[in-house]
Amino acid sequence: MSRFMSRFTRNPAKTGILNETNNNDEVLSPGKIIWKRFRRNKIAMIGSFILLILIILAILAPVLTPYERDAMELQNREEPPSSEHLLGTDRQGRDLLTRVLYGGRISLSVGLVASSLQMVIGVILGSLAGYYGKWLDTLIMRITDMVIAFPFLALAITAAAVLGPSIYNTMLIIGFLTWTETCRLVRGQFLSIKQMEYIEAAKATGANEFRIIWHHMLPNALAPILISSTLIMATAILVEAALSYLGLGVQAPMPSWGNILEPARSMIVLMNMWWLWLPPGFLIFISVLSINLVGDGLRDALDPRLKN
Amino acid sequence: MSDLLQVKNLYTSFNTEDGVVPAVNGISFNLKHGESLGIVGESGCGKSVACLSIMRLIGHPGKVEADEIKLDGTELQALSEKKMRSMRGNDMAFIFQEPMTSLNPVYTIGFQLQEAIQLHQGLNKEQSQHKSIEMLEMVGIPRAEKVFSEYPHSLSGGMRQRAMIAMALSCEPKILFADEPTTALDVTIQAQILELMTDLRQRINTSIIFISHDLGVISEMVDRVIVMYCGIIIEDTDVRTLIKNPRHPYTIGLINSKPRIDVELERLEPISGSVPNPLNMPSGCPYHPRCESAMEICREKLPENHEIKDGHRVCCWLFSELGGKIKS
Amino acid sequence: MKQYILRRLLQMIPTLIGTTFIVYIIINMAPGSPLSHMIDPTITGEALARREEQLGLDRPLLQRYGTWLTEAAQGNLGYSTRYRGRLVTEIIQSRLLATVILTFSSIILSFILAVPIGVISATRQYSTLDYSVVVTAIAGVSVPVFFLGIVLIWAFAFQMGWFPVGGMVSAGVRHPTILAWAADVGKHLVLPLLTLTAANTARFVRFTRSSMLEVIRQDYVRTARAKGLSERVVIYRHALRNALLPVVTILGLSLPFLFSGAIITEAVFAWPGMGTILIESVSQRDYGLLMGINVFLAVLVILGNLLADIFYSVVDPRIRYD
Amino acid sequence: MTEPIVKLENIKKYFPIRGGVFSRVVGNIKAVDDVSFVINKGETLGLVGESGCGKSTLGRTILKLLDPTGGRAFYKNNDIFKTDKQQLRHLRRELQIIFQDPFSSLNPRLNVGEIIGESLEIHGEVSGKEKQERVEYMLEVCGLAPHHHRRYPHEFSGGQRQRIGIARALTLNPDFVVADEPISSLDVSIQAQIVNLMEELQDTFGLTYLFISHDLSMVRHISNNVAVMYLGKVVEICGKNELYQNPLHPYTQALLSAVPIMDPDAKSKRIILKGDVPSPANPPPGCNFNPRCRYAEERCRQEEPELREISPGHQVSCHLVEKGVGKLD
Repeated sequence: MSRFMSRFTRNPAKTGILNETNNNDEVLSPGKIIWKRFRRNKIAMIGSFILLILIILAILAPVLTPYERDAMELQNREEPPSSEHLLGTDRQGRDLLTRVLYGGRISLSVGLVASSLQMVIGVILGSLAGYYGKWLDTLIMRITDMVIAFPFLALAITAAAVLGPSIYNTMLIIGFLTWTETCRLVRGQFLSIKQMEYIEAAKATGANEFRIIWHHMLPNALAPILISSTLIMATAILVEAALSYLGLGVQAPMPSWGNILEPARSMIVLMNMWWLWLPPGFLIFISVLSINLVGDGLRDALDPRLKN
Repeated sequence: MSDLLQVKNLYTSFNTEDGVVPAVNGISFNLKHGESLGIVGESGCGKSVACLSIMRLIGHPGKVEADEIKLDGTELQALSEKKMRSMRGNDMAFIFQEPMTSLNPVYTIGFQLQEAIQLHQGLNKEQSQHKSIEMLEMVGIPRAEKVFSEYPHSLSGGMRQRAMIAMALSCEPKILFADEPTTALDVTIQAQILELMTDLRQRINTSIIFISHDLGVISEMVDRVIVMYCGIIIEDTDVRTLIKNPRHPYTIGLINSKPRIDVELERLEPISGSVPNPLNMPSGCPYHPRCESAMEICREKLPENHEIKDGHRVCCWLFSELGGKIKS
Repeated sequence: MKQYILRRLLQMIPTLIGTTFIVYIIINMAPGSPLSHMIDPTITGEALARREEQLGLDRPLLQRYGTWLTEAAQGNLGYSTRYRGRLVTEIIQSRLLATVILTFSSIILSFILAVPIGVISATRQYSTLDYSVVVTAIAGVSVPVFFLGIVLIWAFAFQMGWFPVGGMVSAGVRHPTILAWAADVGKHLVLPLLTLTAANTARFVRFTRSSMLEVIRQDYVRTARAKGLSERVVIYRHALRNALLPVVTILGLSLPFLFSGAIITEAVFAWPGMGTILIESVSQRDYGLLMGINVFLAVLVILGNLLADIFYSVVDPRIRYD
Repeated sequence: MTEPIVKLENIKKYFPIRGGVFSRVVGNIKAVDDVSFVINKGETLGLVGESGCGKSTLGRTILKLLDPTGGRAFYKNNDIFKTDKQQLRHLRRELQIIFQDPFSSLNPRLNVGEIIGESLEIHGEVSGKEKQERVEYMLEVCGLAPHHHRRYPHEFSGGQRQRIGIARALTLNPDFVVADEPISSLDVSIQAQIVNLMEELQDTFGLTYLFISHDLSMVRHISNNVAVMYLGKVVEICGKNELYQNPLHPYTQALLSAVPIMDPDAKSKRIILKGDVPSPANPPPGCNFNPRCRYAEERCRQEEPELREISPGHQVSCHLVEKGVGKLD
């Protein structure tokens, strides 16, 4: 014990406290509370469950499918579903179930990579703008305004056409077009967290900027960033599907849910071969829906204002 | 004087995700014609909720139950929603704590005043405008005619609270609930509003229920006081007795923990501990964990009301024969 | 107020320049010369270079952008390479009406549908009705627009035969009167409108509902109830007006999404609007037209945001910009 | 035995107002305008005033949590405003602050141990087990259970959170603490607990407080000297008994008379001030208080009064003090 400590002699009990509200020793960290609230949300739990299944199916695609991804059986083209090909075959005689499962890998990873990319850009720019303010803020916000003004899909289509359609370009295009929301969000979070007294307290104890940003501001802004990135991931999957459907996204033979659907642009396929477009379309819908449900559930779990 | 308002065994609870929160736990009181009654207590003691329950302004997920809520002999609980609406703002009016957020930002002061006047008094546009401006003048708003067509954001907090008072009094209610009307205001503005309210009280015949956590404000504004703690009334008496001769340990603690501007105190005597979590109420008397005179029975049973003197009720085992017996 | 509008207009200029510049760079990243798709492939290298010089294509990018910008400021968005040098503005103009019909009718229809649904859902939070609205709305924003489109075509054009498969008017039919023309367009409009409106309505319902939830917790709503106003007046007069203010802003901000939906819908239904020419010009490598369409849409987005802001400042008395 | 520890000379803090088409600076909000006073070692200076008078801004400015616009602030012999980053970091051990809002003043993502121990980590004082001991000791000193260091802020009540905030401020054993409205968001019965705790800690650790509050009764209880602020300026400063028994500035008089007294028999002679506090962006010419002052003369509307010593240790900024304003009635 230092000398400093021994100076305190009086018993503080007189001041009185310690009638505890939570007597068990369980420590309720903020993360635990969010999880507890999230778990109560049935719809969000169903969403997480479906999402989990889709992810497992995508991961296990090589194990689950008896066919090679790109193997063509030219004698078995455009076959309707049968016991051999549960979802039939496409115009090149490839097994559709196989392609749909592999397509899930591609579509989900495009969503994940693109939304991670936008998150990195958005968080860096947003925190710089929010923390330092002044001219840097003005500059970043002007850039954000410009990107927000992009006619989103038109530019994505144009860029894909110009840069050449491929899975990587699709990820890059979506990532570079969607970071503005995260940037604004992080900036707003930083601006409001900056007003919190605990930031002043950290300054008053002599914490440097790095410590304030990393230790105090980012962890408090993290939850909303994650929510918005989840929701942006859903958007990214939709955009990938749309680009690929138009032939401007992921390129065959690599399958993605969007490009499996591409043949449905032909009226003959649309009219006569439902197995070519219905399953991948449905899977896009289900996966985006489940991600959105999870994101929505997270938002409710994090915003106690909306619950009473 | 006869009773204007009779409340018997009022219970209000809120169903939350974490469990049922009992906000008001069986309170009974009366208000006489022309009387002003103060309700004192710390935040969360249920004083506002009690008044909102009487006005039937508790929304989802709240639940109100009572044996009796009578205004001028009418059982309010038996009234249809439509009938109740016709009494709200007309027979019963409410002034809220936050003048900055209690007025609708997108409508003018005049519009919001006229609304109630037209609804309840059947006046036409011109008459109600005339009446509104009259009301604004009455509450001491300068340039009332100009303020009439202004939006709330252009007024200061004090002025907005005056406008709220004008709105509440515009239909000459029988009873006025003032829920901490000066808490959000600075002390010099609070003085203005309190003076205005005292002045108005002498001019119009309205009974007032004045909610506050500040015993200083209460002792200036009311005749009789109810002290609430954790949703129950623990003491009920006239203001003079309450301050000069409080009996419940909580009331005594409350008075002793407040420094005074007119007297120098060597040391403050705070109440130890803090208000219990409403989801995890202690058994027996809710005050017993903080009470220095707590006895065995206080842990077990909620005390009954004891009228220790004419019109002085205390809810504490210290004043009951049963409690006394066990103590000895 | 005037000052505010002036400031916003001035702020718009750098945004416009920046946006168009980035679009310009992207389009100029295209491999090969823009001329190579336009001109006879047998042309000699020398002749091509001369032609490029004529058009100023040998100058540095920034300079060319400068020239483009000067032209654009005067209302000339360049020339289409595919349509034998027709003005881009002319082509856009010829397709604008179709897009406007589709987009605006969808915005208006979805707004009319979404506001009451959002309000009712918010006022009955936690009811079964509210839950179904929430889940349906999330489902609505989760359906890929093109997939919904093809499902509708399959069901109502092929299976039922109720509506035409695509286009805006029946091919080869001459309409004797405007009314007949409108009726024909209307029949073609149903499916694309339904497709686009489903997505838009779902978005608007979510905005309205969350905005409404925020507002009905405000103190002034309680004040309105304490005055004895009926629930209808409380909700529709006192709450809704406040709740719609942020919705308008979000509406301005979500213009890019609205256009995106329209582009896809047009592509699916072969609706002869700007989305269709956009996709055509991609496959034709008509960079002049692509540039023009992108810039045109960007200007619309920026103007939309500006209008939303100005509208907000007019409607919300709290905002005084001077 | 009155040794000055903090000395303020002409402190100014202006916030620019931007406007016009190009967002130019078109004016200043003079939140703190030319404030000077001295705080003695081991004493408490109460700083009172209504919201917007600049008292919190002053508290933050002298700790250099806000960039000062002008003036000098000395801690012992160090000019706080002139320190570089390194020196300032060193000074931060001696100068601390307790905040108003027990909710926003604690980082919700950190547990109590991390909150209280952070300063030890930053200054590299102690670590590991020793740090842990120090944290537990501080918790105990502030009336909390030592094993609470693993819990998160949301598990505590307002009063308990305020104790955590106090523990954090005192971990480095500072000399001077700015207490910025430390009790105003607490319930009455808890306010007294916190004030008692602060008094005990002052005795134990020899602390000097700048106690900022709008609660005039509590300031009377805890302070040795009291300064009254109005629109960015100190209008009166003196020993507490002198101030409460013999207020000389018309504003102080009105302020004191406005406080409701908990005594149904006391018929207060209340001075009701006219109107609202003017905007600090556009203060009236002459004496700031003149539009609301019932004694205001021509001179008050033109000439700004200086803070003058009227009697030993009693400074007032009013042209009319000698006329004995306020004692007329």
